[in-house]
Amino acid sequence: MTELTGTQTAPAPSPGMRIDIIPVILFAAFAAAPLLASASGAEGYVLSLLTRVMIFGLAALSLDLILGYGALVSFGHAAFLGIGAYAVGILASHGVEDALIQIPVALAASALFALVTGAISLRTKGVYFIMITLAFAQMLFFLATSLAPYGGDDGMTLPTRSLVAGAGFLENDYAFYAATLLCLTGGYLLSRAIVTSRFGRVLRGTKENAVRMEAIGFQPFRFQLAAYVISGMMAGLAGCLMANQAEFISPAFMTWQRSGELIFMVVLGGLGSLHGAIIGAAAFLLLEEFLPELLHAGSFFLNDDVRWRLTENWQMVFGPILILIVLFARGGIMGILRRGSHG
Amino acid sequence: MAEPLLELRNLRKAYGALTVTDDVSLSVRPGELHAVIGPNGAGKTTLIHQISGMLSSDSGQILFDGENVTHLSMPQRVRRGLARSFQITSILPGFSALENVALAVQARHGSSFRLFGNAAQERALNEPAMQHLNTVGLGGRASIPAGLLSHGEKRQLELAIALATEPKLLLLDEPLAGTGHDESLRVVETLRRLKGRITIVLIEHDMDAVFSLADRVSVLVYGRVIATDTPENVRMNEDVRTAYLGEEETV
Amino acid sequence: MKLTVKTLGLAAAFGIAAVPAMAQEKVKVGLLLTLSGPSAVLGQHARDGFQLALKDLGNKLGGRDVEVIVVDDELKPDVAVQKAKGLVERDKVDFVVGPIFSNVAVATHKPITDSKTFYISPNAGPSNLAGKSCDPYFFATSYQNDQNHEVLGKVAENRGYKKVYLLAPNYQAGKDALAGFKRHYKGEIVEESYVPLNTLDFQSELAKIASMQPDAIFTFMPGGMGVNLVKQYRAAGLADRIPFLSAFTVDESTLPAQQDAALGMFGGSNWAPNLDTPQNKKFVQDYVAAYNSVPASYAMHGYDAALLIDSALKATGGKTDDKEAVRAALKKAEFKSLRGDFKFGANNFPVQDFYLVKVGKRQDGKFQTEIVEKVFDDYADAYAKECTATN
Amino acid sequence: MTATLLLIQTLNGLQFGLILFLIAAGLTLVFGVMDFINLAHGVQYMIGAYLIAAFSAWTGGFGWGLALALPTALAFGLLLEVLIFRHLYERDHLDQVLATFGVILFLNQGVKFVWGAAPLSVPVPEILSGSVEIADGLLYPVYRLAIIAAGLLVAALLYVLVNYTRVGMLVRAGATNPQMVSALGVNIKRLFMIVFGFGAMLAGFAGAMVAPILSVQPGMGDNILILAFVVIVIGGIGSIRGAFLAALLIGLVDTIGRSFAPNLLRLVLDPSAASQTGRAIAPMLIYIFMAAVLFFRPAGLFPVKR
Repeated sequence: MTELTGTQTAPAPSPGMRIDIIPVILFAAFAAAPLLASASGAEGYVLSLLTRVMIFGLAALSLDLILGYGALVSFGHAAFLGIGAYAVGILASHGVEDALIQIPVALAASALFALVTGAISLRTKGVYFIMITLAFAQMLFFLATSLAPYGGDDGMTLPTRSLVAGAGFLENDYAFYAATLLCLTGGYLLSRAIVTSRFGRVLRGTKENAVRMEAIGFQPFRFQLAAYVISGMMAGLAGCLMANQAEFISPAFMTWQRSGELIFMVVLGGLGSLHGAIIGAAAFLLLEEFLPELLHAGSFFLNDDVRWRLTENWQMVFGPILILIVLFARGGIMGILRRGSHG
Repeated sequence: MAEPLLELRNLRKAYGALTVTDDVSLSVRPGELHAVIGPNGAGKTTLIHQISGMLSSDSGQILFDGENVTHLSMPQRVRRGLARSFQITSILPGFSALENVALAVQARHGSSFRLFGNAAQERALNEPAMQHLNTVGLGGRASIPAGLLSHGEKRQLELAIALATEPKLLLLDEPLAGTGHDESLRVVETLRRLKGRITIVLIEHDMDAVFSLADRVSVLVYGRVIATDTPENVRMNEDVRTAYLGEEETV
Repeated sequence: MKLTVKTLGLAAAFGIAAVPAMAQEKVKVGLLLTLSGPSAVLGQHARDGFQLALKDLGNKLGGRDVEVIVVDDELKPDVAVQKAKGLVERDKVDFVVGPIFSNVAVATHKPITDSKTFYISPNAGPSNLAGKSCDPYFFATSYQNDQNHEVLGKVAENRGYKKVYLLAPNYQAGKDALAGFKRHYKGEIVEESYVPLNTLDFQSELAKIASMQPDAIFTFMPGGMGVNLVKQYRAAGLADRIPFLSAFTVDESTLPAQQDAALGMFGGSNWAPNLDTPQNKKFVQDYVAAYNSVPASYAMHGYDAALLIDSALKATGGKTDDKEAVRAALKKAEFKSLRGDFKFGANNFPVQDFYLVKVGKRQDGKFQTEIVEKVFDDYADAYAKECTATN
Repeated sequence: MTATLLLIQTLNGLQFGLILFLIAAGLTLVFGVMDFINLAHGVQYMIGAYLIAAFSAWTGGFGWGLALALPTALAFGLLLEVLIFRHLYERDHLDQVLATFGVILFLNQGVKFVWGAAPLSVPVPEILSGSVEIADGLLYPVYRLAIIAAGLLVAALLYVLVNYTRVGMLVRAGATNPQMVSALGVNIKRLFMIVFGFGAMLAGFAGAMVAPILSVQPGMGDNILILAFVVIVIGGIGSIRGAFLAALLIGLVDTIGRSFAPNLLRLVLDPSAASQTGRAIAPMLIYIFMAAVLFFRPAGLFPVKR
């Protein structure tokens, strides 16, 4: 992990930042995808799949900000998805359907939750931090399941997508795609700015050696808490988008399994590179979506019954893929890409 | 005589029945290089931890620059001008040498909640940092990741980081430990240059270095200060000879 | 047959134009079911029932070849929404059969029916889809969720039980269940007890029941919870003393695990494997032969869903382009259901008979539910009158 | 009434806590000694339940089934250790989490592949199938008392093993200071295998014990895994004593809190509000409890490492 940080912190005296080609390709691909979508004949599906990828990318990105740069393993990050989604859903069910109100409320709620739980959680370290963040997320999950007026356990369908200043253009899948891409790009640029800023440098320093940071006069707690709040707000925004994408809210958005998946996305993509998290989210969701079919297509030589069972039990293949990635591809997908580019 | 910059009054730290520092009183004058020596297990590192705030003291007082800092945290003491280095090298291995120092400059200048602007490009941080690197003789290695520096260079870097916090007082915990002959000469040279500009408390095993650098020497044995005097007088002191120097044939 | 390759869809997703010529010749049906996780068995019953019907129909629906695409909703509503969109927009299915769970139904009905694809539920029948949010494109071959509970409430009332103890998991469906029971039961409810979802241990509840000595208990405890409750109820010696009325707690999906412990316990249903019609006998026999387990009602609903689609396509001459015609034909429900009498109410939910059923042992050593008595005749659900949108 | 109910709830809490302890003991040792986060530990519990189901059906008796299931669970644990886990000890925690999650996915689906998705059943062994009357008209199943007895027995056995044997000494030393143990010239690899295999077998034993009263189904280990993590974190990682105490506390807090929370709330709220709030709070109780413990003791009740 130290080598990773080493390669991506460009030495200061060299003028100008080395521009990484991967995020440029990534965002260009997201920008170009709608064109392909309209050619595919299943544009709604392709758009919605990619929108989902971007939403999870934003959530994973927010987690990478504290996980990859601050070594804070939050095992409760799905709670923020839930807060964002429920802010949209609850406001909508009371007739407040404008994103210009919903999103600030969602961000404020996420920030407040992050501030309170973060202040308590950051007293602990390591796996204790992992578990206490889980505990808070679980409390929120059970709270949501008991909210009978908002669907309780079953969740609740949203009547429409959010309006923007009274206009309903997000109903259009292309417009919603563009809005999501805008949020993701904004989140990425913000995160990128943060990690190279003075603040980010303190955060990264704290990750490497907290005692040293105290010895030169920093109080890690304040920086970690601020980063946790920023990260939580970004995930809350992803939650707003998720509610709009599915046009549905549910406690299932914030199960501990979902928090786990977010961590896997970040690790899968490669810690501490920001765009790695987005790539990890994409890889995870696309595998979930297409692995069953790939298995089916790839096993054409077997008889129907075996193929069927293989397809249905795709997780039996997905599991070993995760294991192999950990064992043989250190640093996740970004690790592979980096090694590739170094020959 | 000027007011002491650092004054320890009856400082004590015990782990259960084991008393590590016991009734330590010491005063460090502004501008002097004050060495603390003592055999292994005398409690030197614990004392540094207590002064820097990494460990709390069971009883006693620490006065720094006229202020009682006994109950302040480490970062708070650092901001008042009390910097330290570590016996076991403690740097940020993934950061370049320059960044290590720049971070300390940044700590001094506050405003670390700035979320925008590329910190690596800030001249206000990099220039002072580069100066400190030059002071310790690491100017040519500024862009090397700190983890890749040699052991001696890491010790020099430690020094540069400590300097960058613009301390009034520098606590150095065995800056020569584990360095080779040439490297150790370089560190000694650096310390000689700093001497007079900045008040230094030096803990060191290398007696040649101590006696050539120090203005005054305190001897710590079993957690107690048994003597504080000029190097010459300490060398002559009977108690010190029997309790400490007698064991080590180096002097 | 069975699962046809979807690489066409895959290609489409990556922007390569698919060849549509072949696809139009086949009727496409997507099965959106829970096929992984602890509840996978319910989805399997529904899928197997549907497949069995296809086999009986010669792999044709309304005379046309069939392509079936099976997808797993993982019991995650947002995943289900994505998969539903995939079925509708990418695979361009004509019908979606699913889902098992109400929360998935609530999440997915909009993307499916908005695209004017017919959505036929082999189990889930949430109250809002039967009532206020009913939808011309949403049909259920099953029931409205409350109805099975109502059966037991009616039975408790008819038998003159004075004191009943109610037990359900602490979530929406649990609350609905108890509300459903109380619709027809007017006696005293000694305790309305909610346990956390996924409770595995009912010892404390059993202690309370034993001390309160009610005339009967009513419970809704689906899946693994039901298995545990039944075994523990038997072990605590209550099974022979206090009648055990239940819904979705003892059925053919859980009986393989409950076995003897469930013997004599009651459930409510619109059907049972021993229902005495020639068609049903053959179905149960074939199902046991093919899958080595007794079909549960989910399998029957899956089977009926295939018959329903078949009947509609026969009426339209195999055409699916005229959605209105297909819809009208579906609504007529001109097929012979395994359960006998069947017709749709105004809300596209069945109007059908309901029975009290009881667990018994078959001659082959397997367990099944068996009909005790008919409780409701041509019974429509309580929400139908709130529905205005289906005609 | 309330007193007997409390008695029964205490017994239930005890039984639940002891099952949790059996799982948490292995988890805390593997974590403490090897610094290895093993999410797949819950799967070992599931495997134990499936093995007893298969073997007791095959041999026709629970005792014989258990005699076969335990060594098989042990062998299976060791197989996983050799094939996968051993290559992860040197990795950071996140890699371990990712890889062991892969194992969960594989095995959850794997048992479905082998045994089908429907829950399986294990009959309660004949001699333990009755109930005893512990108060007027209140029956308590003998089998549950047997679980409590077995749990206490294993706890006592563990206490002796950890405190009075050479391996136990090494394990304790390893939990406090792993470097020291390797410096002593101990065959670390073998120590790890022993600890891991033993932990896997304990989890398998827990799974086998609950199989007759719970349903045996895919994924049954997932939720209990989270609870086991709650237990070891409250107890202090690496501490058997902490795990024991925390497991019992969690067992009691969960069981008793669940049935008495509404009653207690009735003291401050009106009945319907109390029952509604009680229902909402009950499932959160253990998490509130954990957050509270960690708030006051950030490294658990019995921190092992300095």
